[in-house]
Order: sequence, then structure tokens, then C-alpha cells
Amino acid sequence: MESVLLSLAAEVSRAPRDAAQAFGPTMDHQAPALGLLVVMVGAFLVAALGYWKRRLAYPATLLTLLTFLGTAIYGLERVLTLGPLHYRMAGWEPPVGIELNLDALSAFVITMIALVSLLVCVYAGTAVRRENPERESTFYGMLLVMLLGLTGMVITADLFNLYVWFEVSSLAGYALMAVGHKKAPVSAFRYLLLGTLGASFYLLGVGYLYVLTGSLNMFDVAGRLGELQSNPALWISVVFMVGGLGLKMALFPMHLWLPDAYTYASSTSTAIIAPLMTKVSAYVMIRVLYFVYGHEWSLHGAGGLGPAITWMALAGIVVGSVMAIAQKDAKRMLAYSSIAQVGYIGVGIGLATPLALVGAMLHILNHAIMKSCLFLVTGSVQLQADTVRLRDYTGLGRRMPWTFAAFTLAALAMVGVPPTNGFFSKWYLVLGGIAAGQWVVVVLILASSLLTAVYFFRVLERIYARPAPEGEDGAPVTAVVDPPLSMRAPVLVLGVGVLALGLANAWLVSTILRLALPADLPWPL
Amino acid sequence: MITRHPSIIMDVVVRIMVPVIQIFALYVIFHGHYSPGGGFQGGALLAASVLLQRVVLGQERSQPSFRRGLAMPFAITGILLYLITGLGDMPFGGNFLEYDMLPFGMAPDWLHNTGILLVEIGIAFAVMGALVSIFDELVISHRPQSQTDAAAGTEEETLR
Amino acid sequence: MSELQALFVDRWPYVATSVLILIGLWGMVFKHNLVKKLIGMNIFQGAIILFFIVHAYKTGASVPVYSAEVGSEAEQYMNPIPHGLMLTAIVVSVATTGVALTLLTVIHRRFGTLEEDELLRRLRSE
Amino acid sequence: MRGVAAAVLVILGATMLYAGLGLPAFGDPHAPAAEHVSDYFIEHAYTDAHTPNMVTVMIGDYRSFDTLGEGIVVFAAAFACFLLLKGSRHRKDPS
Repeated sequence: MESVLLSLAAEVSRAPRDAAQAFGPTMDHQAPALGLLVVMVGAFLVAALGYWKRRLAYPATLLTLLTFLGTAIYGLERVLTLGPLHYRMAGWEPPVGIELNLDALSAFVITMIALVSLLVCVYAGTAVRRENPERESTFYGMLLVMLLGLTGMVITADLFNLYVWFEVSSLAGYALMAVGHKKAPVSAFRYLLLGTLGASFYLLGVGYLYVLTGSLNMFDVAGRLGELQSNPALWISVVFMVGGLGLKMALFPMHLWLPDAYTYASSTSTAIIAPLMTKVSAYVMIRVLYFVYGHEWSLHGAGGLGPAITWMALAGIVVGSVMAIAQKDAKRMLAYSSIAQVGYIGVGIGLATPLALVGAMLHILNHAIMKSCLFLVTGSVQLQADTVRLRDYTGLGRRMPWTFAAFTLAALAMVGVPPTNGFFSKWYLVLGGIAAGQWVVVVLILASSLLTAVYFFRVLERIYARPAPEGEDGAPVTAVVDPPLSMRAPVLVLGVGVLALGLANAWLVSTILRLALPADLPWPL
Repeated sequence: MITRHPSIIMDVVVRIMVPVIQIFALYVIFHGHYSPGGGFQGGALLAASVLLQRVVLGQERSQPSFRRGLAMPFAITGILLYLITGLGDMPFGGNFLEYDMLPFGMAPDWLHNTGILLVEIGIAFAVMGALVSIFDELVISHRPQSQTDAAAGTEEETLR
Repeated sequence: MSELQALFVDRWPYVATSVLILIGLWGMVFKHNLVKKLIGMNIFQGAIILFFIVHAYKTGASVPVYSAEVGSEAEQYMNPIPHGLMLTAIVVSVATTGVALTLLTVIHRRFGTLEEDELLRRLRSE
Repeated sequence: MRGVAAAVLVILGATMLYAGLGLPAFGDPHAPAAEHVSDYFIEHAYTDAHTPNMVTVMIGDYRSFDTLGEGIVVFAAAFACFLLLKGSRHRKDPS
């Protein structure tokens, strides 16, 4: 007892740092916090600008996100050169203070967040002005607050701090979800109830863990679990955490909030929430299961959650794909396909082999890119042709050639056609399934690719192969054209990104994701 | 629809209560270092003093003491105060929120003391502004359309 | 028998918080009025806050405010961490409730009801 | 559906009671939560920040980043109300 205290005190007592030394490596030293601080300052700047100079809110948002992307890439580069970076928030050593942790995995996810949000925001410039002109500046403020929450969730190494950022991002998400269709507040309220339930379950799990270990820092907790492995309270803590995160991630039996929420929200909100919110929850699940509890206990051993997560995810893949086939509304179809795609990530988490986990991490990025592209396309159609019904997509391929070129690329990636990025994440998942000897997983992933092909090729056939419907006097019903460049460019960049990420996947895996694996799950190849 | 009955007793009681609540709120904020209390509790009390006026005197008559448009700026100011305290030490080589690098020239423990006080004040402002803002938004939105526009029509433009 | 004693005598506050958690969940699942669901959510969050606070208690210890008479022995003061954490959690819960009430206001103004069955009927008829 | 939900609640309750056996007893001064970081806070709070109230030192200093998050949560809630109610007030209600 005494000795523990003394050693802790010795750790914590800080060596006096002279200013010259602090200024030398200061950028390396501050790298983990930079992105978070940029978004934080930007969010409140935009909120304040909404009061005085409303016209400047959008440029300020873009500037913030550009800087954010810069810091994210800088952080990624630093991590790849120097290894994992730790940041002592408020200057206190980890078990006492809050620690930020920038390792390959969190730097990867943060870069993804910055990239997707910047592209969606470029699109939002025109879209929000048309959809919600009266709420423009508040909308951007809310968007930045949500990104702040997501960044905080990814970067923190403290379990309770994660809960706080979890709620920041969720609250902003509920508000963004409630803007849009007339029915949007109802679905947003349901999302709020279930999302808060999920976050509270997570907090309860943290509570059990804190009571058992006396610490909240992830690495410290991981080191103190040793003799607790057969404790029923530890088991229920991991069950609560996985349940709560599964709710936010829309893992199969807990996906009920998702279709309505995505369908009725405005196109910009959906395009930013759909790719990011569920993916960051999946990231947190990886963080908790692999880096705090350790996969040997939580997924294979006494925790035994691996098979449960895998089977829930597989059921989600099948149910999501089948339901997507039955939809008549484009956004709802994409929402159900999101449930299926989250299932792929869940399979990768549950199998707990290095290849499958890399597949899940790769799919986090790939699905974010594809899904934001697809939702931006449905948003463009909604704005240009004022429809979300798949029936009205007939013949649009010739009228909006650029938009639907990107749509086609993203749809092929969803199906998993090489060389798009969707193929490679499924490839790693299948390899991981084979390595784990789970042939059911392999068969179901291949079968679900066929189901995905069914619903996307149905849409593609409608878009390209059929003539556009004619009006009464032989003219096309509406003169629908491609949206302006500011909305077309991000869609195209994302569409090309689908191809580029597919071609660059070997580089991604060998330089970044190989380092992102936990230490007890080394890369086999 | 609930209607308000003017009552001199209520008015007088509110006039006496509000300063007392506000003084107590300030005590809770500043004495948080020595006894249970702090920014959130004090901010909630400050908000309560404003909301008491809103409830008893009505929206219009309580405007002079705390205008509706002030709530959100208060919240933003509070968070900005927190952020400035946190960022203030970074040029001097500290981490975010590392108070002993603040350039005030005090002993480290007193610097921590000051830093805690600053962030508590920031939190108090933020909580007060946010709670009053939530209340105001909820109440205004419940009024009939015509009355709202007449009462808050001029402010609409500046607020958004 | 010793398990029952360990649970209901030595850990009775934990049992009480568990019951509160179940009451909150029951309200969220089985009540049909959206405001009642929200109240259920608040009970659930309150129960979790209580869970933390219960585990901050030490028998015979004083409140976590330093005083020279009590000294600086760790066993003389209650655990300050859960108190601080729950201060944050309370604020989060207040904020969530505020947003939920806002959404309910908007729903009520658009659809004129907060009963779930009635609301679903109106949504379908749109 | 209601039957399933009720069954889930009963199972949850039973599991939570069973898991309670793994927790330290109520008021145990040597529980893990009362020893590791907590001891450091209690013994150093006064010397570190010259502030007797340990909870204040904790939320204002050791874990000040949490408190910043707390402020942002409240702000986000107020901003959400602003976003939802300000805009929708001008819409014509169909009812």
C-alpha cells in the first residue's frame, strides 16, 4: 500500500521542463491534441460568428475542416515515424490525469473523419442553403460540435472521458437528425432514447470496471485486470459496454432506430452522420475489446463474446441485405444496407484473427467513403429532382452523368467488385474467416455480396438501361441536370476515392493497419 | 392555456429573492474551493434566479434584468473563457490546461488554484447561459404564432 | 445462504440501484407516452449515478474536503473520484433531457399528440 | 414483443444481482476503487492546488478535460434547442 503510493507519487511528480526544451520538440509533443483543439476552437468560432457575421460561418467551417485535415495527416505522419504518441492532458501523468493516445489506429480513424467531413462540408455549402436556409449558421456550428465529439471519442485514452465525448457527439447528432423531413423529429426522438440507453449502458460498464480496478485510464485498467478474470462483475461490465456500443453501432438486434433516422434526416445530415457515427462506435468497440479487456479473455476465453458478436453481425448482414432489396425509397435502401455493412465490421471484430480485424478496420474507412458518396448522390437527386423514390430514378443516368458515374463506382464497391475498395475489405474478412476455421462466415459473406448485387444492379439497370419517362407532349417530365460544381465535385472525389483506396489498399494495410493491431495479435504475413 | 394572475405579493417576494439567490450563487462559485460547490452548481443557481423572474413576472417584464438574446452569448463566453485558460499556457510550453505554465508569476500551487477558479467561472457562465437559453426557446415556441412574432419580431433578426 | 447475505446485507445499496435501473428500463420499454418514456430514461440515468456514488462510500470516513483536524490519511476521506465524475454525468443527463424536451415540443406541435400509438397512426396516415 | 422485453428485463436483473457478488462490500475502505488513484487524489490535492475541496481540485485540475467536455455538452444542448426551435417556428403548421 505505502510502496504503491510512493511509486505513484514519484511517477507523478513532474520534472521541471525548461521553456527552451518545450519549444524545440513542441509540435511533436502537441501533435495528438492539435486536431481536437482546432475543431474545438473552430466550433465556438462558428457558433459566435452565427451571431454577428452570419455570412462568414460557412467559410470559417471550411477553414476549420481544412486545418483539421492538415493536423490529422500531420499526426498520422508523426505516428508512423515516431510510434504511438501520448499526451498528458493538463500535465498530469496518466492514472491521475486524462491521457490522449494517438496510435496508428486512432490516427487512421481521425484522418478518415477529417476527410469525409471536409468533402461533405464542401457539398453542404450549396445543399444547406437550399434545404434549410434559415438555419445555415447554426447547422454548421452543430456539425462542428458533432465532429468535436467524434474526434474526442477516437483520441481519448480515458474511459469516462470517452463517455463525455460520446454524449457530445450524440447530442449534436440528435439535433442534426431532427432537421429535415416532417417526420424527422419522431425518428430523432427514438434515436435519442435508444442512443442515450446505449451511452448509459456504456457508462454502467465503465462503473463496474472502475469499482473493480480503481482506475479509468485504458492502459492502466488493462494492466490491472489480471486476477479479476473469473469475476462475474467483470463479465457483466464487458457485456454492458458491448451492448451499449452495439446500440450506437446498430449491430443487428439493436438496429431498429437506424432506418427511420437516416431516411427522414436532411441529406447533408445523413451524409455526415451515416458514414461517421456508427463507424466511430465500431472503433470504440475495437478499442475496448482488444486494448482494454484483451481479446483472449473477452472474445475467446471466459468473456466468450466473440461468437455472440459474430453471429449477431452475420444475422445483421443477412437481414439488412434482404430488407434493402424490399425497399422502394432510395435513402431507406441505403440505410438498410448500412446495417448490413456494419455487420461486416462486426464480423471482423468478433472473429478476432489479425486478418479479420484488419478487414474490419479497412471496412471502417471503405464503408465511410462509399456510404457518404451514395448518400450525397441521393441528396443531389432529392435536391435536383425532388424525389427519393427509386421508381423516379429511371433514366437519370443520362441526365446526371457525373453524379451517377460516382454512384456506379460506389455501388460496385458495395457489391465488392475488384478493384474497388469494397472488394479488399471483404477479402481480408474472408481470409480471416478461413484462418479461424469459420466456414459459415465465408459462405455468408459471399452470399451477402450476391444479395447486395441484387439490389444495386436493380437500381443501376433502372438508371442506365431504361429510357426516362416521357411527359404528355413527348418532353421529359422534368429537366433534371447535374447539380452545380460545388455539389458535384465532392461526389466525384469520393467516387474516385473508392477506386483509389482499392488500388492503395496494400499500402494502407502494410504501412498503417499492420501497426494498428494490438500487440498480442501480430500481423501474420 | 395557463394564464398569469398579477399578484403584488409574488412580485415583491421575487424582488427580494432574486438578489439573495444571485449572491448565494456567487458564494457557491467562489467558495467552491473550500466547501461543496463550484461552477456547475453556481451556474444552475444563477440560471434559477433568471428563470424565477421569467416564471413569476412573465417573459416581457423580466427582459430588462436579463435579455433573451444574452443567453447564448453567455454560454459561448463561458466556454471561450475555459478554452482561453486552457490554451493560454501552450505558448509557454505547457500542455492544454496545464495551469502551472500560466504566465502569472505565482507559485505552482497558487497557479493551480487560480486556474481552477477561472475554469469554474467559465463553467458557471456556460451552464447559466445554456439553461436560460433552453428554457427561453421552449417557452417562446409554445406561444401562438401571432403573439410570438409581435413580441419577438425585432429580436428574430439579430438572434439567428 | 451466505450468498444471499453477501448480496442483501453487505451490498444492499447495489441491489437498490439494480432495482432502480430495472424500473427505469421498464418505464422506457412499456410506457406508451413519450414523456413517460423520457422519465423512465431519467430514472435509469439517476440509478447509474447512484451506482457510482454508492461505491464512493467508506465506512467511518468524512466528506472529501481537507481539514487539518482530520489530517491527510486516505482512509479518513471518502473517494472523491465518483463524486466528480457524477457531477459531469448529471450535467450530461440534464442536457439530454433538454434536447429530448425540445424534440417533444416539436413533435407535439406537428402531430398534436405524444401518445405513441396515436402518433404512429398519424405518421402512417401522412 | 412485450413478452420478449419482459424476459430480457428479468434476465438482466438476475444477471446484475449475480454480478453483484463480485463487487466489493458497501463501505469497504480497502476496495480497489478506494485505493489506487483515489489515494493519490486525497493525499496530494491540498498540496498540488492549495484547495481543500478535493472534488473541486479533481474536476477543475486533474480531470479538467472532462469538465470542458461537460461544458460543451450543455452548450450543445442549448445549441440544439436553438437549431430545432428557431427554425421551425416560422414553418406553417398543417394542423
